[in-house]
Amino acid sequence: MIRVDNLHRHFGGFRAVDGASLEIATGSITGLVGPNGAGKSTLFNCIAGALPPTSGTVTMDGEDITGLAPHELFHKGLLRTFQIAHEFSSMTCRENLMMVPGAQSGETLWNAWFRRSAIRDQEAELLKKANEVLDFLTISHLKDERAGNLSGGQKKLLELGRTMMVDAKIVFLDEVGAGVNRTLLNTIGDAIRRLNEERGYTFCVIEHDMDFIGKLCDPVIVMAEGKVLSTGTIDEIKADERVIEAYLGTGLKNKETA
Amino acid sequence: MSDPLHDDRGNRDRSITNPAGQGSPLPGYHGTAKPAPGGPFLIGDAMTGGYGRGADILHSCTIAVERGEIAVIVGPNGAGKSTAMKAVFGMLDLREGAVRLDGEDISRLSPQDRVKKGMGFVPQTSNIFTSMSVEENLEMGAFIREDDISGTMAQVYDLFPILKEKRRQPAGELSGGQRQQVAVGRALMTKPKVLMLDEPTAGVSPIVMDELFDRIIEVARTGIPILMVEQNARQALEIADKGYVLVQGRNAHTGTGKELLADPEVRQSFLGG
Amino acid sequence: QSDEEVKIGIILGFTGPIESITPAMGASAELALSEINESGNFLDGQTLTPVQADSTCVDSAAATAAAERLVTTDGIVAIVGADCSGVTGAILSNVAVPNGVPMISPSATSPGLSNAEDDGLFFRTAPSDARQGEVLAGILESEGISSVAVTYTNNDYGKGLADSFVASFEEAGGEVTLTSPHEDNKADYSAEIGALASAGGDALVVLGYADSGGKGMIQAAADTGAFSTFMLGDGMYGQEMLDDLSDVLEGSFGAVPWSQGEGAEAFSTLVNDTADFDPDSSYTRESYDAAALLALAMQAGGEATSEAAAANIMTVANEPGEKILPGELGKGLQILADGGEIDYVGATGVELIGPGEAAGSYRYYTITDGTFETVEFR
Amino acid sequence: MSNYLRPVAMLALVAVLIVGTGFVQSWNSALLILNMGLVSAVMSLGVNLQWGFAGLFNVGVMGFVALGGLSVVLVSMPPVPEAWSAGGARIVAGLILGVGAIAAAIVAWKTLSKKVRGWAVAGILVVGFILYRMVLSPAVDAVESVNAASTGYLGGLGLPVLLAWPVGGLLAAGAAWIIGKTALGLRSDYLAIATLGIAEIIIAILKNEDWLARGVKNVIGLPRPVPNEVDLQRDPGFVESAAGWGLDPTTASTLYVKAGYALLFAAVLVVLLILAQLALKSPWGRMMRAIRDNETAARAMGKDVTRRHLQVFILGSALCGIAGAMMTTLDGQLTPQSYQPLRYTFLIWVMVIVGGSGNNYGAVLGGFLIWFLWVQVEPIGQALMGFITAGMGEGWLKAHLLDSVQHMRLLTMGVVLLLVLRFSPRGLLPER
Amino acid sequence: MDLLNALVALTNFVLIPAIAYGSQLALGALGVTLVYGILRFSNFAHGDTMAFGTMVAILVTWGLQSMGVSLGPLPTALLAIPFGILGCAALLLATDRVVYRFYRAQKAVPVILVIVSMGVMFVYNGITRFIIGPDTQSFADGERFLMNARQFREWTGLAEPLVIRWTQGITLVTAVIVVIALFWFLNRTRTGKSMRAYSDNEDLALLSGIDPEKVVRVTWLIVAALATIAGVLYGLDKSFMPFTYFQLLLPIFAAAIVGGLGSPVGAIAGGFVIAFSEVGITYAWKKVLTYLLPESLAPDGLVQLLATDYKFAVSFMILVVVLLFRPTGLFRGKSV
Ligand SMILES: Nc1ncnc2c1ncn2[C@@H]1O[C@H](COP(=O)(O)OP(=O)(O)OP(=O)(O)O)[C@@H](O)[C@H]1O
Ligand SMILES: Nc1ncnc2c1ncn2[C@@H]1O[C@H](COP(=O)(O)OP(=O)(O)OP(=O)(O)O)[C@@H](O)[C@H]1O
Ligand SMILES: CC(C)C[C@H](N)C(=O)O
Ligand SMILES: [Mg+2]
Ligand SMILES: [Mg+2]
Repeated sequence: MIRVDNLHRHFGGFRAVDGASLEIATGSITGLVGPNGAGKSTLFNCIAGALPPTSGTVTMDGEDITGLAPHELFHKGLLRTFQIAHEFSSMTCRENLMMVPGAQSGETLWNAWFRRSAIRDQEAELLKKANEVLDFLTISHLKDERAGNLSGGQKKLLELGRTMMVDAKIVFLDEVGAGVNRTLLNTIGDAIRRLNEERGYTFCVIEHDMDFIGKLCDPVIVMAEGKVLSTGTIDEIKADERVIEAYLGTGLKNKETA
Repeated sequence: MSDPLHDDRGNRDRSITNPAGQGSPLPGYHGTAKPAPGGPFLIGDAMTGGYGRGADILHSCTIAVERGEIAVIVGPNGAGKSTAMKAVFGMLDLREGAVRLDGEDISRLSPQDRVKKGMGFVPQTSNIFTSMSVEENLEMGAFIREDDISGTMAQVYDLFPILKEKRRQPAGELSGGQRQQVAVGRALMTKPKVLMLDEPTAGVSPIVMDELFDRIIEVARTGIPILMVEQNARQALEIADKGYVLVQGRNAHTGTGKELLADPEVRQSFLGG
Repeated sequence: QSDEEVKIGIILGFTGPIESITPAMGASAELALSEINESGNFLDGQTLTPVQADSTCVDSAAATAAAERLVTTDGIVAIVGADCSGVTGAILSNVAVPNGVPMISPSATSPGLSNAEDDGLFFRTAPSDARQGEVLAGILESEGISSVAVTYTNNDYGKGLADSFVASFEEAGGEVTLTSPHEDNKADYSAEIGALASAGGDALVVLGYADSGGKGMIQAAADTGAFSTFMLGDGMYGQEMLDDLSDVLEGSFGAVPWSQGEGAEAFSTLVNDTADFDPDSSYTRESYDAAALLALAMQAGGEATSEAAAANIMTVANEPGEKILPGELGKGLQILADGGEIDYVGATGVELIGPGEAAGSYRYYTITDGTFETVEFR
Repeated sequence: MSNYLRPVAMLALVAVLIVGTGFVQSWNSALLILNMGLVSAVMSLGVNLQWGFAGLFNVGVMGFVALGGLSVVLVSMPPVPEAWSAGGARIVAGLILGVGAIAAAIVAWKTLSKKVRGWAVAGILVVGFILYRMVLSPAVDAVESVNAASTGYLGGLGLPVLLAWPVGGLLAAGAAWIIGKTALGLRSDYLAIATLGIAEIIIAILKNEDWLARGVKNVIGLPRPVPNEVDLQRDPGFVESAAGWGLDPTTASTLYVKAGYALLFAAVLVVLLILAQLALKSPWGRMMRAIRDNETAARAMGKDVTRRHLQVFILGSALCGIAGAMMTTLDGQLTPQSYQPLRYTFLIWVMVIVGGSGNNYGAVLGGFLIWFLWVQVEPIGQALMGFITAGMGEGWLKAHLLDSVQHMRLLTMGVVLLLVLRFSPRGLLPER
Repeated sequence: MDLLNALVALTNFVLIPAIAYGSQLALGALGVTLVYGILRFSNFAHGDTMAFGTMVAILVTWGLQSMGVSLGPLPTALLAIPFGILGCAALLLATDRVVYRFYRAQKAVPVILVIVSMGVMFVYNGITRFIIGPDTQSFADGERFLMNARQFREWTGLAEPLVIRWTQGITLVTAVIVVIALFWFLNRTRTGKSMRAYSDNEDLALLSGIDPEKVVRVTWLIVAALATIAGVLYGLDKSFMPFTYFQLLLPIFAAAIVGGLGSPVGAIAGGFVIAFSEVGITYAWKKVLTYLLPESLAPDGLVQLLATDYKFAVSFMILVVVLLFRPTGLFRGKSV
């Protein structure tokens, strides 16, 4: 699905991403882990078009998508969420969802002025869809709440919901779990799995919580200092000395024995 | 955030509007401390209150920590953990309840004065001066101290050796884990009588997390009581002498770390099974 | 229908870049009106009431608004003014012409006004700058200066005057190294002076306003030592100059519309014993005449209306008829009342030519030990 | 519903104020206020579009208004054949050359490799500039010397003046497009200060390019869409009906003319207002709000933020242009010197903020209300001062107080703005 | 000889004016940048703040002059500056108390504050005109020239004059002193550091025991000082008129932004960049070149990049260009 070749992204002299190459198989839920500052988010930003890569290529289904703008990628079915939730705070949850689908005829002024009726039907459909999604995420009771007033975890759910308003091919999730209560995190995990199974979304997930990664992801890619350190199943990773030494540390083992 | 003064709508032009580091609304506390002997070293007693004129977020919630102990607060998102910490630190209006430190009622003190009373606080987010060097960050920690601070700084440096290397670097260029260490160091510089940490390990890789926990235990061993919020509840409760579970601003469960870990209901609904 | 009051608008730049000379101009116009009222001969005892308004000299929008107010709200029948050419043109086309109100400007000198669309409503007692340009050029010749730099206030008075001056100076074989405008009300003119200085020239011709940019330019030139000799246009004539810049201007020279002879003397004496402003301040004579002409014209028309005024100004101003000097307005009115004819001479020896503007003569002065010293009249 | 009641009440208040002026002072001044109020309303509608909808901080209103004014001259004044023959063609050529040079530079920048392009572009621009000056300057001199006193410019197209309004919009839109292309793209954009400056530049050009619109020599006596007062006064039929109303011909004619303008302006305002409302209440409006809330997210959700910003920036500026054209038509003259940022930029902003940014009705309300104050503060202040100083004996202080009345204006405007921001920070008619 | 003449001409008409103007802009820009960095909004009222401070200084100067006080060759106004600063500070602190503080306590988003500052701008505008009127005021006295044209010509025998005014000398000296003092204060003193800390992160500053209100007060004091000094120097060197001070806002902002808003070094650099480009681009190089080049090549045109009519526009062309290539200004400011 997605293939990254020898990607570089430098900030001044600093090499945030330094020749990373990796593949994300269609239909998989790929985990991306690594120490702080490994360059995971930066890599995401480069793939999702938020940052132009310094060098290297990104291809999607064999088509070169390097350096395309986010909105172009969106229309190709590549969606992403943010490490810090980016909701539209002054709009209601429902509006947050309804604004997502692209190519709404109502978004051109001409139609907005002179073709009201056509828009009305379209709006009705969007509304229906939005309600479905809210149900799916078990937050339909919040549909008219301003998104700004949601709690951390609910915002993350809403972000996930936005990706469901259109038929995405692949979705990138950046630290869905950070600061999210574990129980809620499990709910999100289930949502992800269902999307993956029922709608055939491909996922790529950044997360520091190894239990979460372990339950959800296969394969798991480990990044360090801007390079891909190793790739494999969760158990292979946990066994990998370099990974332990760079990222997991010995604490994890102790805990499991404890 | 529905009121106009706060939603940042239509504010693209960062060249004329600079929200960087803008603080949060504060209550206008200007009172003085009253003696109130007895009780634990630090206690937020039956606190009820919320932000500004907004609805109450805490409902008679109690949090306490004794000398040399580590107390941990866990709970779902939006439960009010951070809020509780802020309440103890005088950063939101208490409608009821009191905060007592070392036999004094400090409920009416302004945050600055609480710092002077020896409270150290590391917030959940934006807890360092990104534009200032590591060393300046530490100096700022010691802002209220008139005496010579070099000794304390030395201690902080052998507690967090990495900081010594990067002391001249702007703190903003450090990675997530290192930032947290700077933040804790900054708090320690005040020679606090009690240390409060809000999710020190959020978004921090496992290895750094373990590192941090070890350090925290060390600090506690030096006799400084520690009150902290954690989402990595399991790990936290393992090192906790006392644990609080908050739900919607109320104390749901209280007990020693071990007890809570053992409690199936708690595991089920807060520690993710 | 006696003891009815007839309103005359007096629109001058009481604030703005010529505020130091306008009070005298206003007073002078009112002097004429009060003289007439005292005579009691005006249309069997009607009285003329002056209504003042501020033209700001430069802000056409404000000026039009003021004029609009006088016409629609106060119901004036004629206008004395405005002072500066820009606002005058604006008032003419936006207020005077639409409402058919005649106006006589004492000081608007831009050549453009000569052939403005005016339905025969616009007159002026000041000569056009087309003439002033020639005069200034002539003065340079007699000063023996053949190469100058020119700066003018960036409005249509300055531009118009500069154009006509440059034309006739180059005609006469002189060299203009650079003609550059300056904005009024700026704090700093060093850049403008820098350009002029590097263009060079034996003297700097300043066609601006005494209380504003013109003064600033001279100051800046003196500060940088760029020029030491200046020639001043009509807008620069004023006590202001001597007070603040006498040492700098020592030996400089210029021209200002002026007139000598019995009319001027009569005016001076009249002012000295009935009023308290300086009769020699610029455009005071022209203002007196403007007001007087309006009254006389209405008298000749036999009614206090705009039409009457507009129709008769030329006839009362020019031959044939009995000569009328300042102070003799009462007499003039009487003659007209009796159906006689008059030729108003007034303070400036009024002779309205072509489209109703003064032929006018100029006073060529030099500045020696802190005073304006007449060299000759041209 | 109260949120319908409020606007109605507010607008009613304005109506009362204006009619009141009619009774107390004169109907002429009342109509004058109404007309400028309508124009101001259109301007603040434009600014509201940019600020309220999209959060673009445009402090260059004055520039667009001036462009609108320019369009009136270019469209409605009769052409000056002598000038055209003197150098018209050459000027056009020069301008084309200039544009060409810039275009070439941009192309070069886009195509060439990093190393050379800097020099290449610089080169192109320098050469282009020199050529441009070589072609243009003589032509300009030629044109400006054609009967400088009364024309000295190319004149206009001699078309009906009403045409100038849409054209003014287009002119402003064009300028907005250029500005947007350069300034909107910036990472953390400096729109505010950039626009502030560009407005000044536009004015500077108007003042100094005499061949265009006589610069500071002003273009006066612009054609009017309504009959001329004198003609009315001469028309016996009109005089009669005026008498029927018990009005003297002069007053009647002036009122008639102003009323004519008022109708025209009102028509324009209503149309624009409806369009703006429709847009706001459509998915387009929703998208705009989303972008305003969080650009990054909007981008990630497939919205082309840059394009949308450009779009709304152009629309808003176009409105300012139209308003500018209307105003110049009303004045009947183009006088570059009278364009002051305090009056044409900051005052409009006061209107938007006081009215309630993000709410079209609010903007309109602000337009009327603030303009009314702006006009009436002076007499009110006079009265006030008269009252205060009544007690005082003659003297320096009294005189000073009396003649510093006109400065009360700025003061009052400031105080009003501050009070509104303090007690209803979202303006008199809040967005939601 | 010609070379010398060329140099002198250049110095006289470009360097000296630009340096003086530059220092004045720099001082102004410092004020803007401080408010932006520490109070987090662009203060549109700054130009009029300068006007007010200067006005107070002028009134005091007149008072002193009438009492016959004088500094010999130096302008009496220098004595009045402290009073000007006091007056200005009083006004600013009062404003802060009545207006800004409310929004600060509410943690209003900065853009609200920007618009508020517009309101304040209107009010100051009115007050100043109300007290001293809209007209030009001259208050410079003492010696005018440090060296005047005649002296210089006699002294060097060069054709070109070189004139240095006292005010220009004073401007430069004062500017340098003030800037050094400011930097020392911000980077070395405890209060200075606490200001930087506050500007970085308010809440955290609070947690370190820094008193926000004190920081704010100090900031306004410094701003008042900077504004007044800049204003008085400008007024001495050029002339005082409320409206021109309002107009100064534009080049000042240009300077602050070109340098990078929030960065003091940037403010100074920006000030000089703007000043030099304004003067240099509109200067007619004919004279200089005629001296430098042999007769044959001597230019007949003025060799002027841009007519002085567009002087005003230059600062913005510079601004836009700089921003296109360096969006956060020369010294990356806080603006991201
Ligand atoms: N805009 C930027 N300017 C300069 N350096 C940056 C920038 N963004 C990221 N970096 C640096 O690049 C490195 C990688 O950042 P990134 O956010 O990708 O790390 P990460 O893997 O997401 O870490 P975390 O798990 O904490 O999110 C970090 O050292 C960071 O300091
Ligand atoms: N500044 C604020 N103003 C108003 N309400 C707030 C503010 N900060 C938090 N809240 C609300 O207070 C409640 C508790 O917030 P708090 O940050 O204490 O939760 P938490 O327990 O810390 O959650 P998390 O684990 O995500 O940090 C939430 O509903 C939140 O919406
Ligand atoms: C009063 C005069 C200086 C007016 C000047 N002659 C002008 O036409 O503008
Ligand atoms: Mg990350
Ligand atoms: Mg929290």
